[in-house]
Amino acid sequence: MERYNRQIQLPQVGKTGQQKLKDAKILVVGAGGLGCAILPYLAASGIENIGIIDGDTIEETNLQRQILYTEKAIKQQKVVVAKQQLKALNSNVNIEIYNYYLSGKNALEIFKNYDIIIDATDSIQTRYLINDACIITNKPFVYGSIYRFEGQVSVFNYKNGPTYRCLFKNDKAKVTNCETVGVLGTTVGLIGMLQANEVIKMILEIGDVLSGKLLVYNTLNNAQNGINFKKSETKIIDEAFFNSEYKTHKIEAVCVNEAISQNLIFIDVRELHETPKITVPNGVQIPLSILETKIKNLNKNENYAVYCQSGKRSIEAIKLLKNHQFQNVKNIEGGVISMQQNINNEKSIY
Amino acid sequence: MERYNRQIQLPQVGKTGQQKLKDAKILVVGAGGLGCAILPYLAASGIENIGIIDGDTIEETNLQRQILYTEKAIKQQKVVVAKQQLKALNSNVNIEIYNYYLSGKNALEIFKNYDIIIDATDSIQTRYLINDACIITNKPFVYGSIYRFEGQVSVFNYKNGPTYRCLFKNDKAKVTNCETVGVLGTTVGLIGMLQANEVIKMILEIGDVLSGKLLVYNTLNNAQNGINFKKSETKIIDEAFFNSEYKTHKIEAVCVNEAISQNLIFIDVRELHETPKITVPNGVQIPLSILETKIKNLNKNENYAVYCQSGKRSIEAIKLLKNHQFQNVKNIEGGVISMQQNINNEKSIY
Amino acid sequence: MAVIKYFGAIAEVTNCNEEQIEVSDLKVSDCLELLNEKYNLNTIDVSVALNQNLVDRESTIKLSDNDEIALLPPFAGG
Amino acid sequence: MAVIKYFGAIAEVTNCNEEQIEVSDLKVSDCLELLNEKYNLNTIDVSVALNQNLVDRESTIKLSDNDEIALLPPFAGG
Repeated sequence: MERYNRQIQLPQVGKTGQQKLKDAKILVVGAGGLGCAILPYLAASGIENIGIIDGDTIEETNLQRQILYTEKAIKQQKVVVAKQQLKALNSNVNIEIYNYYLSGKNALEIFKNYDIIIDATDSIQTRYLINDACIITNKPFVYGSIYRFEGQVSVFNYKNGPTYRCLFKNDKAKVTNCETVGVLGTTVGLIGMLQANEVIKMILEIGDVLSGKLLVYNTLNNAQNGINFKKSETKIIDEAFFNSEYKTHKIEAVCVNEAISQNLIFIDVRELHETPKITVPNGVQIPLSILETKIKNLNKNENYAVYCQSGKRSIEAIKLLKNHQFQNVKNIEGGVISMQQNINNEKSIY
Repeated sequence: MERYNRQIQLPQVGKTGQQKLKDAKILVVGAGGLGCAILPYLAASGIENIGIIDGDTIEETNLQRQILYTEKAIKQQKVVVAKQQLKALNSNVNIEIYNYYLSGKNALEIFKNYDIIIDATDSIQTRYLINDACIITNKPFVYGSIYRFEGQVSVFNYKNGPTYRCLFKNDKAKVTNCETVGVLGTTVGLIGMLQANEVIKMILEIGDVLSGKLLVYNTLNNAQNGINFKKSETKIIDEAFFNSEYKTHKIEAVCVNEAISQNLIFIDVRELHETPKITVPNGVQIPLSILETKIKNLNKNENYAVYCQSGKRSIEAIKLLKNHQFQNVKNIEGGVISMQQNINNEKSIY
Repeated sequence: MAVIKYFGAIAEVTNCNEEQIEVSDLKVSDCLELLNEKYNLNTIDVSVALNQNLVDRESTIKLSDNDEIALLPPFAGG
Repeated sequence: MAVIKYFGAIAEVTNCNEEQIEVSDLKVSDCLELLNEKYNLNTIDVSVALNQNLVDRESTIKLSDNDEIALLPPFAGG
């Protein structure tokens, strides 16, 4: 415990508080910019049970803000490298890594093992998933998110308090969460610190937790705005809802950058004459008109992302593939039109 | 440059901004809690010229908040380890390390080589030194400081704006800057991020720099207060003042924890019967009454901290030592009485 | 006059962080309508706060001088 | 009534972050005197702000209702 003297000295911590930190079980969803800011401070503080879930690998363009990763770690799995780094900082910490993406299939099972869930993702869809899984498993959810020079922080579902759905009601909102929006490392770092601070406050049961309050920080002018909101969900979030929303075999949407980072194989189901041609890291073109005859050339166990011009024919193609027992086939919503807007420079596929 | 794509995309950065970051020369004074938060984000952003000055070595109790340091690095020089870690994050960055403490003797010479000076120290005396050296060398000075769960941030001397002396006029203020005050890593991390953000804003010439404005952040309730202040120095800070304040052979005060971390040899000049006895890592007792006869047993080139019961006899002893050409002898102000209050648990000398 | 604060992508559409508008006799919903017309914000999903408290977009609360309205889109990045 | 905000070590002496005090006819300097008497703050060096602007501790500005006074000590840690 001696290594924690500087915080144990605080009357708000003390030996009792240090024990609470030691016993706490915290899950960080996402090991990108926010995760890299939050994780070292959680580990350093003596939180001895940390889970990290992320299926991504480290790319050069991550290094501008994801400070847990070194140049040598490029191409390696984020969670693996993060664990190594954190163990070097504090060997007492048990780190459980989940080397895949959070989904409706795994969220409830994983969340059950933790006290607090931290959202360090960059996807609004995943945020609704985290929110709903937190409601069902009764866990507080520390939200942080960035738009350029601004950040939002809040704590949802804290002691049955308001949730993400009370703040942003429309879970079908068309937010450009795949669009590449630039960001500075310091902005991400600041929001990550505000999130980590909420985690520590909750564990120690000190201060005023940002429950029912959204903090918006503008790093360009240092303006901080606080917005209060009350519990006002219109939907009942229970396991039945969760299963129908996240587990049924409806067609799952994916955006082009997610598809690339998940190493999905792209299938272009447009006719051969259609333009523009799109260059993706790993793709084939099989027009919908001949897909059924060519289906034997495809591997049922591979993971695919299907696209057409606008997103309609791709849905037909996916139904066809699902009828042939393909398990993991996702739809690029909006087709080529949306891909052109959204392709992320970070992945450098041009 | 491709690694910086995610920030170059921001219209406020662009390729021009990235070039400004590349060319900027930033000095971080102190590689403790604030320094460890700030440095990785500066290096990650592509600031290719970073100086770090700190004479301290890594201790176990630092790890709770100084996230650049691993358990294996304990006992090593902070600046040396910080440089290794930052080079691993971004090998393009040139890192100049100064393996000693900032002082009146070296400040002006070092500051001349940089565009922006970051205060990441934990000493109010050093802050006046940084402030005055910044005025003379015409550099902006990014201030950050912590008291338990609160932090202050400001930018001084920016384009001839207000300085630390305009905000805190009394440079002889008796602030307990040696007293061990507890702190959480996340509080230090947050203030460090706000400082790093100011640095980036200044380099890129974007946003509103915190010049003439003190930000006070309370991490327990997320209250942010801003205080405006104007240029109002009452002293003329020029080289003559600087020399008399920081370079002349007046008796320099040191507090017990600084003395320990600077590896000074303690000389107790009280009579042998006096109590309480104080245990220090490296010390001798030579009563003032016999000091002159024993002076030949001491090494003129060593660094000493002298103490007595209340701080008066130690001054006499230092005058005597200086007359015998001892160069580096400091006074423990307030003597044993202050030492008992101030001895820092972090150094674990009991 | 009321202050309208814009955040995130909304502030990029309006090209300012805040502005004053004349609100005499306006309901919250009317005010949003006005802003939608001025900036064509319709397509973006925003939450709305009146004097730091979240309100319904359809709220018929009448605005007064010195009220503060905030338009908050969800952020996605991380 | 005015709001007095306390920061850092001062807030530990007063044991609160802020409080309301009656200020009718008080000058800034008188108000500080009053607080010094109440809490024995004399020994600590503080800077003083009135409505978010730094003022002299000896300031003779008269306080009004709803004024906000802040007592700011320098912080040392890092």
